[in-house]
Amino acid sequence: MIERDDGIPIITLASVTKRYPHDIVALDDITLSLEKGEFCFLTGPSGSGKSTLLKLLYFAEQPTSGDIFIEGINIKTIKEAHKPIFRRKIGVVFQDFKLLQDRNVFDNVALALEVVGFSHDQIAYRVNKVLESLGLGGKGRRFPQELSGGEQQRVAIARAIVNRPPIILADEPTGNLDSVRTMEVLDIMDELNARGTTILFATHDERLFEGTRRRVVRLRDGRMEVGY
Amino acid sequence: MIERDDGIPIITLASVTKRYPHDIVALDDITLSLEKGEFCFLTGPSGSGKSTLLKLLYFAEQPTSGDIFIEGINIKTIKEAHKPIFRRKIGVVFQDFKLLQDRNVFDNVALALEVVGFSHDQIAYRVNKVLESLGLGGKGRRFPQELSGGEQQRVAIARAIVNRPPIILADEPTGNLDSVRTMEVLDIMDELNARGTTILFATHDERLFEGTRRRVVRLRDGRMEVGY
Amino acid sequence: MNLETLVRRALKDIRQHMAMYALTTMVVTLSILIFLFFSLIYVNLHHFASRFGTQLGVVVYLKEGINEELIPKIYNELLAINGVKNVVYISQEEAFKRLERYLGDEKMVLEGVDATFLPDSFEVKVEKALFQPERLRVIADKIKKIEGVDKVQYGREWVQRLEVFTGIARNVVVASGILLLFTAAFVVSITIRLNVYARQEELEILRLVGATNGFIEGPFLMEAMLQGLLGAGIAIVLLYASYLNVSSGLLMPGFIKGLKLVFLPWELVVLVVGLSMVLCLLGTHFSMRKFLRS
Amino acid sequence: MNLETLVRRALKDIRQHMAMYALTTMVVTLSILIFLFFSLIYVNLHHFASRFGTQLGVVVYLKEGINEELIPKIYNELLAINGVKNVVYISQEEAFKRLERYLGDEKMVLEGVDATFLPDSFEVKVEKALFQPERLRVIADKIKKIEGVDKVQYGREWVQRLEVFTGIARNVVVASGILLLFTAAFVVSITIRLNVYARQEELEILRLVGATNGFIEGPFLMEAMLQGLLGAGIAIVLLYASYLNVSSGLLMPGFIKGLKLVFLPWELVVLVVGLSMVLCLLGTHFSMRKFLRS
Ligand SMILES: Nc1ncnc2c1ncn2[C@@H]1O[C@H](COP(=O)(O)OP(=O)(O)OP(=O)(O)O)[C@@H](O)[C@H]1O
Ligand SMILES: Nc1ncnc2c1ncn2[C@@H]1O[C@H](COP(=O)(O)OP(=O)(O)OP(=O)(O)O)[C@@H](O)[C@H]1O
Ligand SMILES: [Mg+2]
Ligand SMILES: [Mg+2]
Repeated sequence: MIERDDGIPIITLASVTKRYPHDIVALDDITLSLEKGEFCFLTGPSGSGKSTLLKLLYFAEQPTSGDIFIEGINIKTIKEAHKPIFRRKIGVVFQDFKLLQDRNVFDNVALALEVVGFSHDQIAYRVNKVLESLGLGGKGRRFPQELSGGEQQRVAIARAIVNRPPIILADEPTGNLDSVRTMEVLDIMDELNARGTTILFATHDERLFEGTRRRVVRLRDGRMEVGY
Repeated sequence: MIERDDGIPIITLASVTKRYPHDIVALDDITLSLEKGEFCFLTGPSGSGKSTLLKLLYFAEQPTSGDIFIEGINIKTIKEAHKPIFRRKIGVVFQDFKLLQDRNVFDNVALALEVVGFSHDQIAYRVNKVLESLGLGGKGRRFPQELSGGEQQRVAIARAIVNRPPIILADEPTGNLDSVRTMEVLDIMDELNARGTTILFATHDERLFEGTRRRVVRLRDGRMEVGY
Repeated sequence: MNLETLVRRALKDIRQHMAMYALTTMVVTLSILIFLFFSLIYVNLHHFASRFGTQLGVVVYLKEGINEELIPKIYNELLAINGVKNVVYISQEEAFKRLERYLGDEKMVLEGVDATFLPDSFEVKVEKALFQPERLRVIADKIKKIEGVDKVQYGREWVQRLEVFTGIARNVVVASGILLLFTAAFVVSITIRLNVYARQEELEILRLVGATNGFIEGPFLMEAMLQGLLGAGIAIVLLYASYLNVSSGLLMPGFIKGLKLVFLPWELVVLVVGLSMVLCLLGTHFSMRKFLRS
Repeated sequence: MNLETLVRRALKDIRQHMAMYALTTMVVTLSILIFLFFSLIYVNLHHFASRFGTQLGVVVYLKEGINEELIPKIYNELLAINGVKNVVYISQEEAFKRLERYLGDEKMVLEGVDATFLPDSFEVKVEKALFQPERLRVIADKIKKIEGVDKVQYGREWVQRLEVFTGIARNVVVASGILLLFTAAFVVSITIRLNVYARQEELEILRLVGATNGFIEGPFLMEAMLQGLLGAGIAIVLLYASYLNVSSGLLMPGFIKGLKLVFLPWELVVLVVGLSMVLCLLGTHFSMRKFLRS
């Protein structure tokens, strides 16, 4: 378990409950914190609330009750105008990829850098490097529709990590990948983690964390089952 | 291995090659046939051509060369107007689900029956039954956006099987499901297969077919690696 | 697929795309409203002009000292000419009175003058003279050949000016009518196309689950027809409401009160509703066609 | 984000949504074209009417046997009245000639009559009389008070009719102008909204990867401005081309040849281009706003 105790946790959920309309309880009184530099798996059966938890962290949904702190700041207090700044600190691999269908692979990945305001050259260099590392070299000019499911998923991963965010939230990022590619992705995540990136990795694939000694958070029907 | 030798194979690919624009070879000289009632796994690394093979079978793409026969009929000879009739014989679980975002779960599944012209009552009965069997009972009135990834995938499965087609093409249908749900889906497929449905199941998850003695077709870079 | 299912699917579809459908229908309504509004203005101008136009005519002076018995014969000959609407006999006395009326305060100039210095004459009213001033010329030429006719006056200069004016007016009206129709049709079809574009994924999915083109198109065409009907209907109702308002003088300044306005002929109304429906149908059909291939 | 990046992104975006962009721009073009076309017609009618309108005036009859020396004084007083454009003295001889001209072939009735039976008079031309016939009345009332003036004629009945007519015309023009502007604005904003609807997923994704509202809106607003410019520009070019065609008589029937047409004043052209850009900008901004929340 990698953990660096340099003060406040980077992510904290304090008795967070998320209820969707029609009384659907997706998360029920979750309390959880992630230290800076931690690599944590989030697992649980289909519909147990993994994605919902991540959505709360990247502001796609708001908790019904409870507080969420990112880098010690209560996200309720973040002004609308400052949310983009926070979002840039968080690389998200969405479960449904969320690629722009009318931009090619390169542009999709470059987006995360454009948003921050990187220069043209730097964008080209970084994007090509990350595409290469995910086995997508030479596919930069293709459009998402012209890729296989697994390739699209890797583009989504590339976009999440290209601007080296301090936090990565990965939602089922290997669901469409074969075992070799899955290991490659895990290796990349490990490497990023070694450089200090905090990673929250949602997956239903028990094999990914079976051997490791990393922390595993288990959800079932919106409740946390096991701590460490 | 379940196999009923009652004459012609239900699906045949004869030296099929699929080249996408810019000389991307997705399938290279594939020859393969499936007997009626067969349950065949299609596997291979990401980008090896699994989805492309299925797309050829449900007419979403056309082969660059070679012939494809469904129930002994060369699909090249099928008139545009008759393709829907053939499509109804084939239930497809799409890798990206392809659910209608503005229809609820019930309507999405009902679509496969409406298209054939089932009566109102029959649709209600069948749809509710299939949703129940996939653990989606009571979620019929939700919209796809209000479901978890795994739930959406199960809706896609439900739509593919609800009209009991003689052929099912499943493209990575368990990528977003936990192991319990995955086994449930496999059981359902087994049951359908036992009733005579021919199933072609594309997956990268080796565990699904590790124990079984079913046929496994392996692709790598568009070429078939191993026959039986 | 029976009609009931079709209608049910169409209505469901409309409910699910309420915003888009409402916006598109609004575009149809506005496009048609504009066209109808100008048609209404045109129809009313035409109506006024027709009434004013009947005052246009040819004055036929008879030879001095003409045989009284010839007059009814000439009268009948004039009436028989193609395009002549009515003929009025102006006696010498009547002509004298008119001159007096024209001179107004200066009529003392005529004191002691005998009415017979003016010739007998006919006033010949010509049909649609305002819209086809060249008719006056043709009719005047025919009248000249009648026995007993001395002189024919129809305001040559005035007719020429009128010709230019009606020519311009006709061209402007035709050009703007075409432009308006064309624009309305174009805007409606573009809007429908944008709408179909936005839903092309849906069409693709329907196709993949085995829907026939008819099944896919059915509700869309149904909606389009309803849209055409609604769009035109609302436009007509709006126009009629403002027509009533204006002609009852509620909204207009006092001096227009009592003015008789006409509404569009019902044939045009029916035609526009029909065209609107056909337009929406065709627009939808052709927008969808490319997504329904293969 | 600097301007260059913004422009690059906007252009790229346009290239990627060519079909949609072209269709939306076409709607803008047509909407504006319709408005401009009617403005052009209006401007030209106004232009003709202005020229014709200067013929409207008041006739001032002087008292019989008036002192000749008073005449220049009256002349100056008339000229000094607010709204009077010019004043012409009509001598008794001139008035007599006019009457002869009116009687035409019947002028023998005046034989032996002395020209002096007609009074001296002034013809007073009034500015913009056609558009504000009530001015004639006001001016006539003022003239009546001048010493030496016997009678003032300005065709009371005629002015009343003209008042009704110009009243209707003004109302029709204002109503159709407003309707056209409103429709154009509405259709354009609906089309833009349909466009934004179709791309809402894209906006959502941009937001999720940390784009600020400015970053997301930037290219859209840029495109909207360009769209407004292009739409209005094309409309103006098309209109100008047809204007040249018509005024050079190439396409028009012969009798209109030589007719002097005027184009829209450049202020209006600039205003329309500006409005079009603002409209597209605002339409885009407000359509996007709801997708940019949270
Ligand atoms: N927008 C929504 N409206 C209503 N209910 C929702 C919504 N999103 C998710 N849910 C429900 O909340 C529960 C948790 O969903 P969530 O997506 O977090 O599950 P998950 O753990 O990610 O599952 P999976 O592994 O299938 O992706 C599910 O029962 C789901 O149906
Ligand atoms: N429309 C397309 N245009 C161009 N290339 C394509 C297109 N669709 C797929 N490809 C390419 O064809 C190859 C095979 O793709 P396919 O989708 O069949 O792979 P797959 O086996 O389904 O992979 P995965 O497991 O990742 O879904 C890939 O290299 C992909 O990039
Ligand atoms: Mg999920
Ligand atoms: Mg695939």
